[in-house]
Parts: sequence; C-alpha cells; structure tokens
Amino acid sequence: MVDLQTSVGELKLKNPTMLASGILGETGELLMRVAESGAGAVVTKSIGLEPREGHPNPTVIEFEFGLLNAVGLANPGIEDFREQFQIAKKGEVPVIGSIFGKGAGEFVDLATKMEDYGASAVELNLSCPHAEGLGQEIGAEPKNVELITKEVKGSVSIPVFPKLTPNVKDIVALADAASKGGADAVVAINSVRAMAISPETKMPILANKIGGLSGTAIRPIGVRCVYEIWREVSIPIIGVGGISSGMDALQYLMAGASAVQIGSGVWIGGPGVFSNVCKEIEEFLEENGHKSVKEVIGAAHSC
Amino acid sequence: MVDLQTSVGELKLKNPTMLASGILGETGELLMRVAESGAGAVVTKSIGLEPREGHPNPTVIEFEFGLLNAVGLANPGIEDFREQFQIAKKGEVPVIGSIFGKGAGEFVDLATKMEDYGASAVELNLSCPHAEGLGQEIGAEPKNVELITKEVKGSVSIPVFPKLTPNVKDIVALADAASKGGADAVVAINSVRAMAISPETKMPILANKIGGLSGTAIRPIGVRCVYEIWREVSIPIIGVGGISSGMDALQYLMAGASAVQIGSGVWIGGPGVFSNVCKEIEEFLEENGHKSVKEVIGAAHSC
Amino acid sequence: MLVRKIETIVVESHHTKSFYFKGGFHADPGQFVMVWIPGVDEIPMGLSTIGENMGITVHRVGEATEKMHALKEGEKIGIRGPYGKGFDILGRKLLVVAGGTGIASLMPAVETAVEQGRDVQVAIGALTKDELLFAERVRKAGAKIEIATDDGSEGFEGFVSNLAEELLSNENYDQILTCGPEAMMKKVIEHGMNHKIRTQVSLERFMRCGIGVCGSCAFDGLRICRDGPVFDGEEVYGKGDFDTYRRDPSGKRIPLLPDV
Amino acid sequence: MLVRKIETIVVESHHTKSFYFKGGFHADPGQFVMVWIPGVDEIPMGLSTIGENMGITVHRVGEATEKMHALKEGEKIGIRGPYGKGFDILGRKLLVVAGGTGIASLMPAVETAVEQGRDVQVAIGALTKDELLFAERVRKAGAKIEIATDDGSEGFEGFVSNLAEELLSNENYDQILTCGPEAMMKKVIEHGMNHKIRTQVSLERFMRCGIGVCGSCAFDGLRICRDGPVFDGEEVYGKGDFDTYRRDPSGKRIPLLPDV
Ligand SMILES: Cc1cc2nc3c(=O)[nH]c(=O)nc-3n(C[C@H](O)[C@H](O)[C@H](O)COP(=O)(O)OP(=O)(O)OC[C@H]3O[C@@H](n4cnc5c(N)ncnc54)[C@H](O)[C@@H]3O)c2cc1C
Ligand SMILES: Cc1cc2nc3c(=O)[nH]c(=O)nc-3n(C[C@H](O)[C@H](O)[C@H](O)COP(=O)(O)OP(=O)(O)OC[C@H]3O[C@@H](n4cnc5c(N)ncnc54)[C@H](O)[C@@H]3O)c2cc1C
Ligand SMILES: Cc1cc2nc3c(=O)[nH]c(=O)nc-3n(C[C@H](O)[C@H](O)[C@H](O)COP(=O)(O)O)c2cc1C
Ligand SMILES: Cc1cc2nc3c(=O)[nH]c(=O)nc-3n(C[C@H](O)[C@H](O)[C@H](O)COP(=O)(O)O)c2cc1C
Ligand code: FES
Ligand code: FES
Repeated sequence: MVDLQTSVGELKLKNPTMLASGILGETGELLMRVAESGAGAVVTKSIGLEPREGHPNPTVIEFEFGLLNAVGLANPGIEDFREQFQIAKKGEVPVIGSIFGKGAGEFVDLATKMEDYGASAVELNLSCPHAEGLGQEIGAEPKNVELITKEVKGSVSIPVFPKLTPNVKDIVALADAASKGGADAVVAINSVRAMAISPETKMPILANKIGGLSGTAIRPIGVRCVYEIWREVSIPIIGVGGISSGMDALQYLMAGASAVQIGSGVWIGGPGVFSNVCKEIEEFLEENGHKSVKEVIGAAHSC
Repeated sequence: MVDLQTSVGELKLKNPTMLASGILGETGELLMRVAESGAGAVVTKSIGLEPREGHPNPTVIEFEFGLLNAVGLANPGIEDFREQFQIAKKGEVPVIGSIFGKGAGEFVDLATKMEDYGASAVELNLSCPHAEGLGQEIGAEPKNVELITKEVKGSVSIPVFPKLTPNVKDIVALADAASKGGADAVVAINSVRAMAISPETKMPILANKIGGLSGTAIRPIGVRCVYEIWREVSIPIIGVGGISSGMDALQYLMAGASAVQIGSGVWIGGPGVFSNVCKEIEEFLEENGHKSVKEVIGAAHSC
Repeated sequence: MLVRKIETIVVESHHTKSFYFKGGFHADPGQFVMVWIPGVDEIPMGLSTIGENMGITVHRVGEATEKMHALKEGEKIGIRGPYGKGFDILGRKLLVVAGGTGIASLMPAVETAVEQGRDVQVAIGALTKDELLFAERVRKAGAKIEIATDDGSEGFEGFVSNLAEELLSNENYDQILTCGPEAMMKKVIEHGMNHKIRTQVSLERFMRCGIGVCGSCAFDGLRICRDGPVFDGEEVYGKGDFDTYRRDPSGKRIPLLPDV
Repeated sequence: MLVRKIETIVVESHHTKSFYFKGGFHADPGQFVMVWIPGVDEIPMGLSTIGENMGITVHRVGEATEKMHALKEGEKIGIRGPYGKGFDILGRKLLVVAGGTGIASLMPAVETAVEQGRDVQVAIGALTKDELLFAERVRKAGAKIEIATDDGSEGFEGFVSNLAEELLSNENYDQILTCGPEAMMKKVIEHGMNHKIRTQVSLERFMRCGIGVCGSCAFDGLRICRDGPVFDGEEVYGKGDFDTYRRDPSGKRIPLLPDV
C-alpha cells in the first residue's frame, strides 16, 4: 500500500490533488461534490470584495489541446460567498479560499474573511491574465507579490499561497518575492495569455479578446516553471497546468511540487478526474517500489 | 483569382508563407527543396560566428500538440555556411539569413556576411529560449533589442527583422524597442520556455532539461502576441507559432501579421505544408469575396 | 468554434423565430449548443431540429435574442457543441409536455420517438393561440397532439400541466418528457410520481462554458450543462434550487422568477 | 517518449548486443527508433526485431553505444518512434545484402518476406567469422544464406558486394535490399543496375529529431529520417553526399570515413 498523503507547509492533504480555482468553485455544492469525488483539497473561485459579473460571453472556448477563457473574475462577492463556503466545508477536505483585489488592503480584507469562514489556507490570485487592474497586472511585479504576501501574512494565521503568473520573463523572481513576503507556498501556474480569432467572422472569439490558455497545451510550461522555482526557492510549490492523468501529475511532483491542482482536466475527465489521477499515481508508485508519494517530490532534480 | 502576394516592408513575397528558422534550414539543398515546395521565402537555421554542436540528444521530443526542442543553436558557423547559402538561393524565393550572437558586434559581423552572401533580409534571433548567454537571455530586454537592431541597421542595407521572445511580461515593449532601433519588421514568436519529465526515469527528457515549446499548443499565444503588437507598434509583423493550416495562418494575418512562418507544421505536413496552407488561404479568400490576401491583414482589429 | 451561415429563418410567432444552418455534427434529442452572435453574446439554445440541417428556435427576451432576431439569412453565427445529456427515449407510449418555447427542445425527441415506432402524445401549452409553436410539425411527425392555452383561445383552457394530468388519468404512459417553466415541470413531475411514471425534465440556467468547468450553471451539486440539461424528474424534485433559485452571472443565488 | 524496461539482452558478438523490450506499437521492416539512454544520449537504431517484443542490435562504437552495452536487464530506455520509411517488400525472389551490423535493420525484412512466401537469398558479410551476426536466425527464418568474410575465416573470402555480384550472375532476382557501409552499398547498387534490378538501400546520418524537422540528417535534399532511411538505390546513387559526405552535429559537411 502506497501512502498518498502529502503536505504543503502546515497544510496536510490526504492526497496530492486539489481542485484549481475557477473550476466549479463558485458554489458550495459543487465544491462539496468535487471533494466527495476524491480531491485532496478544493480551492474556491477567486472571490473579490464586491459581486462582479465578469466579461460577457463568449468566455470559454475549447481546442483539441486545452481551453481558452476570459471569465473575468465573475464572483458573487465575499459577503454572499459566506454561505457557499459553509456548504463547501461539508466536503470534509481542506477548503482553500482564493481571493483577488486591487491592492494589499483588499487582499487583507478578503483573507481575513476567508479565515473567518474557516478556510484552511488562502490563495492569492496575483496572476489572472485577463482582468484589468487585477491579477497579473499587479502580480507580474515581484515587489507587489512580496508586499501583498507580507500584508496578508501579517493579518491571518492560516497559510498563504500566492498564485503566480507564467507570463513573465522570470517566474523565479516572483516566487522569491513570495518567499520573502513570508508565503507558506506558491501556486504555479495560472493560465497563459492567449487568444483565438475566428477567420470567418474576422473577430477575436472571446468577448474580452484576450484570455488565458489552460489545459494540456500548457503542461510543459507549468512543469518548467515548477522546476525552475524548486531550484532557487525553498518554500513548497503547488503545481498546476494541464494535468489530467497520473503521469502528468508525477511530472509536476518530480519537478518539485508538493501537491498539484487540476482545472481544465475536469473538462474531459469530469469530477472523477481526481480519483483517477490518484489511482494512477498510486499504481506508478507501487510499480516503482515507492512507499509514499513524498519520495518522488523533486526527484527530477537529482540527476 | 485571389492574389496571395504580400510584402513585409520592402521585401516582396509571392505568398505569405515562409519557412521558420531552425527547420530544415541548416543545409542549402533542404532550403531549396522547401522553396520549391511552395514557401514564399525561407529562413535559414540561426547561424553564429563559429561552428557549434548544440546541446546533446535528446534535443527534440513530440507531444500530440506540438514539439519541445533544445537543439541549442547547432550550426556550422557563418564561414562554412556560405556554400549552403548559395545553394539555397537556387530555390528562387527570398532567402532570409537568421543569425545569433553574444552582442551587437557579433550580430553586425554576421549580418554583414549574410548580406554578402545575398540574403534578402536578416533575422535577428533575440529569442532562442534554451542557449546560455544567447537568444532570449539577451533579447528579453528591450534596450538590448533596440541597440542590436540599431547597430545591425547601421551596417547593412537589407531589411532587418528582430525575432522576439514570448517569454516576457510585455512583448509589445520588445516590438517597440525593435521599431525604435529601426527594424523593418518583427518576427513573433519564438518557442515558449518549457520542459518535460519522464516519470519512469525521474529525469527531464531533454539533455538540456529546458527547451522551447512549439507547434499547435502555442498558436493561441502567438496570435495574442501579434495582436498585441499590431495595436501599439506600426512596423510590419511576421507571425509564427503553431501554424499548420490556412485557417491557422489566417488567424495570424487577421491579428496583424503581413506574412507567417511555419516551423513545426513541417512535422506532420511535410514540406508540402506551404502549398497546402496557401491553397487553404486562397480558398478562404475566394469564398469570402476577397481579391487579395492584403485585405485581411489586421482585419480582426476593426471590430 | 464552428462558424455557420444561417441558411433559412422561419418566423414561428410574434416573438419566436427558427434559424437553420448546416450542422456537420451528430446531436442527440435534447442536446443544446452555445450560439455565438458575433460582437454581441454567446447563449445556450436547445436544438429544435437535428440532422443535416440543424435548427434552433429563439424566443426574443433580451439583448442577445433581440440581436439574433435581427440577423438575416446568409449572416454568420458561431456554434459550440452539441453539449449535454439529452433525453433517454424509452418505452412504448410517451407523453411529451411542453410549455412555451419548451417545445423547441422537445421536437427532436418527438420526431425520433415516432420514427422509432413509439406512440407519442404531445401536450403543448401557451399563453394564447398565437404563441403556440410547432403544432403543425407535431402533427406532421405523426404524434397525437393536445393543446392548452391559458386564455382558452385554443384547446384546453388552463395550464398544460393540468392537461397533462387529465391525459395521465385517461391513459397509461411509460415515460414523460417535459420542458418549460419550472413551476409547470414541477407539477408534471408530481403527476408522474402519482402515476408511478418516470419524468425527464430539461432545465435551463445561466451558462458560460457549456462544458462543465466554469460552474456558472450550478443547480445544487449538478451542472446543468454537463450533468443535464435533461435530468430525471425525481433527481431534481428534491433540490433546493428547483423552481426556486437561479444564479446570476456573478454566481449569486437569486429567486427564480415564475416566467423564466 | 515511451519508456521501456529491457527485458532481455543477447550478446551477438564481442562488440554487438541485442536488447529486447515490449513495444506496444506497430513497425514496418526497415523502420528505426530513437533510443534514449537516460542521462547519456539519444541515438537512432534500426529495429532488428519487430512484433510484440521489439529488438535493437547495438554495435559498440562510441560513448552512447558503450553505455548502452553497460545496461542490464530490467533497466530502462526511452523509445521514440517507429520512424521513417522502411523497405518495400515486393517480388518473388529477393536478394538481401548485409554488411556488418547492417543485417540488424534487414532481419525484419528477411523474416517478413519469407513469411509472405517469397524466396529470400541473404548474403552476409563481416570482417571475420566471429563478427558474423544473425546467420543462425536467417537460417531459422527459412531464407538461404551465403557468407562472406574479408579474411576468409568463413564462406566466401572478400567483400560481400563481390559475393552479391556472383549471386546476381547465377540467378535472377526481383529486388535487392541492402544495408551496410555506403561503399559496399554503392557497389551493390551498381551490380543491381547492371542486372536491371531495383536496389533498396538503408542509409544512416547523424540525427536529432528523427521526425523530419531539424534538418540534421540532411543528405543532399533528402531527410534520412523521414524520406528514408530506406531509399531507392538509383535515387541516392547520383547524390553528391552518397559514399562521400556526412554532416557532423554542427551541420558541417565532412568526408564520410570508409568504415562508418
Ligand atoms: C440549456 C438551455 C437551452 C435553452 N434553449 C433555448 C431555446 O431553445 N430557445 C430559447 O429561446 N431559449 C433557450 N434558452 C434560454 C436562452 O439561452 C436565453 O433566453 C437567452 O440566453 C437570453 O439572452 P438575452 O440576452 O436575450 O436575454 P437577457 O436579457 O440577457 O436575459 C433574459 C434571461 O435569459 C437568461 N440568460 C441570459 N444569458 C444567458 C446565458 N448565457 N445562459 C443562460 N441563460 C441566459 C437570463 O438569465 C435571463 O433569465 C436555453 C437556455 C439553456 C440554459
Ligand atoms: C537510421 C539509423 C539506424 C541505425 N541503426 C543502427 C543499428 O541497428 N545498430 C547500430 O549499432 N547502429 C545503428 N545506427 C548507428 C548508431 O546510431 C550510431 O552508431 C550511434 O549513434 C553511435 O553513438 P556513440 O555515442 O556510441 O558513438 P559516437 O562516438 O558518438 O559516434 C560514432 C559514430 O556514430 C555516429 N552517431 C553518433 N550519434 C549519432 C546520432 N544521434 N545519429 C546518427 N549517428 C550518430 C557518429 O556520427 C559517428 O559516425 C543507426 C543509425 C541510423 C541513422
Ligand atoms: C474557466 C476557468 C476559470 C478560471 N478561473 C480562475 C480564477 O478565478 N482564479 C484563478 O486563480 N485561476 C483561475 N483559472 C486558472 C486555473 O486555476 C489554472 O491555474 C489554469 O487553468 C491552469 O490549470 P489547468 O490547465 O489544470 O486548467 C481559471 C481557469 C479556467 C479554465
Ligand atoms: C527543432 C527546432 C529548431 C529551431 N531552431 C530555431 C533557430 O535556430 N532559430 C530561431 O530563431 N528559431 C528556431 N526555432 C523556433 C521556430 O523558428 C519557431 O519560432 C517556433 O518553433 C514556433 O513556430 P512553429 O510552432 O511553427 O514551430 C526552432 C524550432 C524548432 C522546433
Ligand atoms: S456552463 Fe460552465 S459549468 Fe455549466
Ligand atoms: S533527424 Fe531531424 S530532420 Fe532528420
């Protein structure tokens, strides 16, 4: 029997898979369903201070190799979300509250609320690639990552996980800034800035024109980011981007991730993707003579 | 009858497709073959001052959605390449010399040679994502792009096309720097920094560990880059990344590219990909009542 | 994203039009597509005709459907899909209960069931005679039809759910398929349960992705777009959101207005 | 990249070993794979056995093949492929001419041709008796065999191309398949042309991608990895690179050493 338990800093997980933010994470019942489907933890949709309708449709389109989305941080606002959070907790796995804001003050307010609601950790969305004045428009600068992390750390006692953008020259500098700000772990990566044009209409398809690419296509980018961060920064990493199988997850774990998140993988795999990925990881570890998933974390660095 | 002729600044092309650098571009005969297969122009492998063996194998691996490579700028050196260049010119389409160097001085020397050899233009590789001290390690800084472009412009009279990296926060700043340096056009994009790990061996697969992702997976990233550049910078753009069909090429053209390059598309499509893409563009234009491919360049910006 | 020319437009009533386009994909009765009206919006629409020519039937209710109504033959729309789980067509004798535009999503099931040699009784309800949709098409398909209008301008006077109850009391059916306002469908499920007959209902909620990832169409723990839009009546009957709540584009749970 | 355990290792001669692994893919006779020796190199290898168990036969010549020889059963290698265009197996009577390790890439063609009921005459050449490969396997396959050794330690004394010429003068063949040093293959093509018989040759050049994009394996205007590695003898006979030039990893054209 292989032990799938892992931990991200102080956060203990029964297995290394988590639901990524923005996927089925807007409502308590769906978060609960994902928890019951086998995820080791669930991350909420990114929540802001006020309700927000996000960008108009089309907001999501699919390719053979992934998704392009510009949902635009639609969310019901932190007050309304309290009830959803309470429902989500019934899933009996850690619920991580993802938040976004215009600056440190908003992040602090939101994080405090999330702690209040009973969040096991708070994820800072410093990386959404398609919302004006938010996400990566703030989080592509190391000094903002450091400052916001530090302020949030100073006001809550739950773990703080800044989520980083790959749309920079050097994601290691962002992870380093997060670490300096006191982050308990970093989450890498958010989606990659991208777009699609429909030749027949001569128009960008997304109403917001530009969105974020996720899914299989970005897996090699995410694995690279995690690998680069692990070499230079010592805090734990949560890997995300294009995971839909156990072998995908193992690439991230071996690159240095202590746990992984799955977002677009829910598209083809449904909520069952979490238990399938866990089963595949387990089988792999068994066949390769490992007793615990922890044994392979960072393993690709020893060669 | 639809007119496929286009031009990139002063460079006239019989059709908007070019061979991308690094694909079949190391030898004169293969460049000639691609030209004869229908490409509107061919770009040579990136050539440096001295012969270079590149990274050890594995250097190229394939995914369902693209390629990952870390060839590492293997090339026979500019002196040895003279003969290949002369053979390439027999293909009777413009031959564009791609070059890389450690700084402006090397770029100038190489560009001068390429002009000498009869290059129709010179492409500055400021964007290779996997060669130490070269490519994007120089070209991710706008000031380097501007300086190197300016120096090269000052020493040759053929058009100069800096090729930009997408692995930055803001590719528009790079294009703007190129424009300030006097570039005749920019080429966007080079491959995206990425890697793959083989769980069974717990090792990165590429000998260089990190390489560049190309092919279908990066098309939405490349289209976004071209679209963003077009909005802000007025020099022509050559679009590249994930093109293997006429519809792919049209996305780039409508995003603002005056011509496109095809690299990984040769993998599945073979050298015939150029004439196939042209045929598909032609059919599309015909069906949609256009007389010339020029009519759709930048068309996605009018909505 | 498929882009298709609108081949034909048919005016069905003063507020409803059907749009036909070449599909090129297979769809099951009860599935829907996301329809992109370029420059305007993308909205979910049940397929009212499946086959080589696909059709959607659009009730004008707001900005997107208004713009859709303004489109001309030859103009282009984008299509993603088909998505979701459609109707299970089972049993010898089927009762199909449609309220308002609901008949649109039910038509392919009616036609398929008749083609498969099943006995199909359709009950269509509308506010008034002029808003009745597809009555002729139901007859042409070879199904029996009964009509209910709230104002009694044609057929049974009253709600189509009452008409359905009458039909259920007079004959034995193996399955009920229904689409329309949730208050109506709730009644139909209840009548079905009383007669121990399975009812399949087609639901609607605000949608973004249509493919089960964004969570916008959450209905308790279900995703209308992927787990549905067709559900077992008994499965949704007990849900807190049924006939009570919907979610707005921010994800806020808000009361379901009776006529939506 | 497939990763496979080495199931069995067979020592074929003092400098050659075969490695067997579970394939899980279809391959044609004459195709090759890129073999990753983790942490060392990735090199092209013809498939010497195709089927459920795949085999490669490795001549130790430098660092990668040396490290390959040091691997044990149970250790892992990476496999990309199969790649390239293999042999066209046509005609009633085939002459197969192998020089040195060349027989490795020819074995699947020999076995397939015999299974298809064709008459197969194999001529194997080696420097000396101890370096002869697969003679027993050729016999077991049901093909006729003639042997040539440069030192006369077994069979015909001299080059296998001379042996081939003798065979061609005595009998009529429909096709010639050959793999080995280019000087040898050049002779075989010439003999074939004299007898108006088509010769298919399998070539080798430095490779990176194996899939026809990087251009490393350029041979005049051909890509050995994708347009080949098997070519019509007449197609390559006229080429400037044939038996004359190869390219080093930098792409520089350099003389082809006689024994590579
Ligand atoms: C699975 C499904 C199938 C449907 N089939 C049909 C059909 O066959 N014929 C038909 O006329 N209508 C159908 N609808 C409803 C149709 O999608 C809405 O009427 C349409 O989106 C209204 O857009 P609007 O801009 O005109 O109205 P608005 O003024 O924007 O809104 C009017 C109502 O439509 C809802 N609506 C708006 N946007 C969306 C959206 N993206 N997703 C879901 N609801 C939305 C609003 O919540 C509101 O209740 C279906 C809906 C779903 C979910
Ligand atoms: C299509 C093809 C099929 C082959 N099949 C076989 C086979 O069945 N059995 C066998 O023993 N050998 C085969 N080879 C040759 C084999 O690939 C080389 O012997 C091996 O790569 C040598 O590696 P090394 O590091 O041991 O030698 P090195 O010391 O690196 O080089 C020795 C020779 O091998 C060549 N070589 C090195 N690396 C490569 C490379 N990546 N691609 C091509 N040649 C290279 C060198 O150019 C040199 O000529 C084949 C080659 C090709 C192209
Ligand atoms: C529809 C959609 C909505 C998303 N919304 C959010 C969000 O609100 N906050 C956030 O941090 N990331 C969001 N993401 C990004 C994902 O959490 C994840 O980082 C990214 O999709 C890469 O992972 P994947 O390839 O597994 O999807 C969203 C992704 C998708 C596809
Ligand atoms: C095997 C390989 C080698 C490449 N070598 C070079 C190179 O030498 N110089 C360069 O500027 N780009 C090089 N590229 C990048 C391509 O020119 C191109 O920018 C990139 O692959 C994206 O286009 P594609 O998706 O059509 O391949 C290489 C790409 C591949 C796949
Ligand atoms: S519309 Fe996105 S989950 Fe249903
Ligand atoms: S090895 Fe790359 S083209 Fe042949």
